[in-house]
Amino acid sequence: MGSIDSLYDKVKRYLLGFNRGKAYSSSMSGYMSGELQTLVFIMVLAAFFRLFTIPLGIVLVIGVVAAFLYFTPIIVAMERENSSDLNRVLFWVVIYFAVIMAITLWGL
Amino acid sequence: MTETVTNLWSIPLLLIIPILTAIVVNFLYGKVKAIRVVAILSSLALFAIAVISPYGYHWFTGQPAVLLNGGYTYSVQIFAWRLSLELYFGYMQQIMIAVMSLLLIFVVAISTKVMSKNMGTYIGLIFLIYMSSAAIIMVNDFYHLWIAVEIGSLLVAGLVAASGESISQKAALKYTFFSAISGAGLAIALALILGITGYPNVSDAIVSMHINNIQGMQGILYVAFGFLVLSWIYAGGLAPIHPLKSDVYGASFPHATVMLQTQSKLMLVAIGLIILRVFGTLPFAKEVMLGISVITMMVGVVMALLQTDFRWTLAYLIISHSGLVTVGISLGTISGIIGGMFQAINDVLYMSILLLCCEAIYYYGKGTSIKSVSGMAKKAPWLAFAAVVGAFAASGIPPFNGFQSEIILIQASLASGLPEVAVVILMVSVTTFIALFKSIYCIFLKADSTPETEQAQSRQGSIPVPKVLYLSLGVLIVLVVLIGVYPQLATDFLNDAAIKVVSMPWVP
Amino acid sequence: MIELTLQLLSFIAAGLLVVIGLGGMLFLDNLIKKIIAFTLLSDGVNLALVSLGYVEGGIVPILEPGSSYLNFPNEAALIFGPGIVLTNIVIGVSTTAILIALTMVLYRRYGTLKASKVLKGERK
Amino acid sequence: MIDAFMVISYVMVVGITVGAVAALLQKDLLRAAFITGAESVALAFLFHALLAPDLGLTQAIVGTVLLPGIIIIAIFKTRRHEEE
Repeated sequence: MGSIDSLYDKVKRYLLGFNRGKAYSSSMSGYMSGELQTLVFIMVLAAFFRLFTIPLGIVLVIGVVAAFLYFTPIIVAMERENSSDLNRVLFWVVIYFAVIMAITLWGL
Repeated sequence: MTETVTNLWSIPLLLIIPILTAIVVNFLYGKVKAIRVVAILSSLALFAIAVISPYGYHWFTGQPAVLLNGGYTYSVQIFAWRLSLELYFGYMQQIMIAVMSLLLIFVVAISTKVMSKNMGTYIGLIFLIYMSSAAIIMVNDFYHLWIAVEIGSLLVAGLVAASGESISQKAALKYTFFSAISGAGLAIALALILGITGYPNVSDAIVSMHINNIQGMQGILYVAFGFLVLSWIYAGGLAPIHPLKSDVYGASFPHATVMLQTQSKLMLVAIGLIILRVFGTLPFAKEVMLGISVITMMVGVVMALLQTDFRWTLAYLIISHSGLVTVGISLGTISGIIGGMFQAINDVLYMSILLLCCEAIYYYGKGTSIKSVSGMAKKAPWLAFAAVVGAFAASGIPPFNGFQSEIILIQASLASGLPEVAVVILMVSVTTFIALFKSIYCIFLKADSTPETEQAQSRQGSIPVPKVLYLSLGVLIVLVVLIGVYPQLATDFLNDAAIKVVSMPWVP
Repeated sequence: MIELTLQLLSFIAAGLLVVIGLGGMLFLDNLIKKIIAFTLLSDGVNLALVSLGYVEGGIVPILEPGSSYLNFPNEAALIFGPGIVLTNIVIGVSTTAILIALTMVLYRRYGTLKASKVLKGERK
Repeated sequence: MIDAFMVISYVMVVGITVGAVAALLQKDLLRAAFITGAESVALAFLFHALLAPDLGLTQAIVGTVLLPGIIIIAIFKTRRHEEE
């Protein structure tokens, strides 16, 4: 039935499949660990919603795991999202302002 | 020392001496020796002032406070409307400015040794950045808060642009573009707070918000809170705006990044405490700040994993650890605020160790990318030791100071019923360890395989790292271990500031 | 219909200026156009701050020696807005000077003023 | 009774908004700099109308002369017409 670490090999092969086929270099290890790290961070963020209602937290965590399997190389999107292109940063700030206006007009 | 001194002499000195030094150093443009002497002397003087100064206020408008029965008083014990623009120098301000002055001495000593061109303006900019962060940590009125943030962002752009490569000019341009939006936002927040409370002084504004009924003003308070948090994010480099700040850290000289990160940590603490004092009671205010700092921690540390250049790894780690600072402050509890401020001090210290090691590698001339530089442990063993100590302190390993502040933060977040925040803090410190040791392994521990480093290695045994860099690394390591073993050395200074913010927000 | 006083009029103008400035900064591709949009944005904010303290039919907030200061607080316009704007104009000029200097340096390096080429995201 | 003062204020406010939009849409950057100068003259008048005369003077000097001057230096050093 294969050795204990066959699950690790499966995950590694699965993730390695998405990279541009470069040899296993130090930057590759960064991308892989970054990928798993982002997944766990997003799961913790989803778990935050248990403050409102417990089932909402559970549903969101499971949803995040399912979404991860669907668009797996999220690290590429993460890196593109963090690029310091001025318009991308301004876009996120406009979203920040929209949230403020929504809270204000909602009259919390 | 009990604090009854009004119009304290040390506060204006802490601001004027850096400005005077910047002017004098600019005049001595050519003469390197003279610049070095003037700069080191004035930074020693600043350190001495920060340590020996008594505690107290400095009222800019100079007129006494107005009592409720219409009389005037200079004493600060009894309650009175201050109606003045004031700066306050207390326990927390003392340790923050003392740590920053210590770093200023090291940065000035190293940069005068390392820098070759346009020395005068460069040192002047470093002193002005010191002045802007000293001003912001002592501020107790909105007007000076706004001026310090504006000047701070212009000086950051100047210092980054002074480091020469085109990537740093691009980073400076993007950062300055954004100062328009955050400066304009802060001006509008200032106007709204003034409109609601009628007082520019923070203490008076808080008192008038407690006394008068501001039920109808909830929406306006949120807009003012939003703009204030926007300038908090901009000055400190938090979640949505962190790419601009990480470019600034990555593109400037490592020894300049020591001052840049000190300035942004102090701005985070100062503006964070003012937001907590003024808007702490607003529903959802603390949750917004908590969300921003948790996202900053995550994004910063994940991006640090991806970098292949030691300088950029450190840049993203600084962003992630400033998220650690703000998560402590936005918890709002006394131990949370103490943990946040203590984390700011520790973070500044151990990041300076790592940045000075990065400076030595950069000074050695091969750049800091982990692909090109290797085998440094054989050439500079003490540098490898300092980098390992810095990495251990950054990832919170017991004998060093990172552990002490992270343990306070974890206990504070568990006490306020948020185990997820504790989980994120633990994961951030583990990932910091991974990211740092990836670079340290490639730069220091890996054998020297590439051929072109063969001739470089044969040229001389150990690399010509300036003595003064080893001296400052030694002092920093001693400080890191000292605070790691006796945390109360630093937390004694922070306790009363945290208690005042939570229980008596109208006292600065 | 709301009676269009001078204060409301200048608030509307300030809002329009801020929107035009922010929009110009976001969508225009030329660096110098972005800088002009930046000056418009800070002008808009200045106008908003000044019109905050306007008093209909009031007096300029200067206390001449002869005049009585009893009724002064009700007549005079609030001085704090213009106080901030004086500093804001000065800071706006110095920020524009830094932006222009950096644009000139980057133009010499990239040969173009198109922000999409000059300010691309970093590929570390 | 039409109040002459309000009429001038209307004209100035319309001038500011139209000037702002026109400055951003110009192909020739030099003309954009001059329009910015004109727009800040109208702003200086509005500051006078809003009981802040010291601001009016500062804005008149800075907005009309200094800022367009800096922008024109930039245009002189880089490129006059906006590339397509």
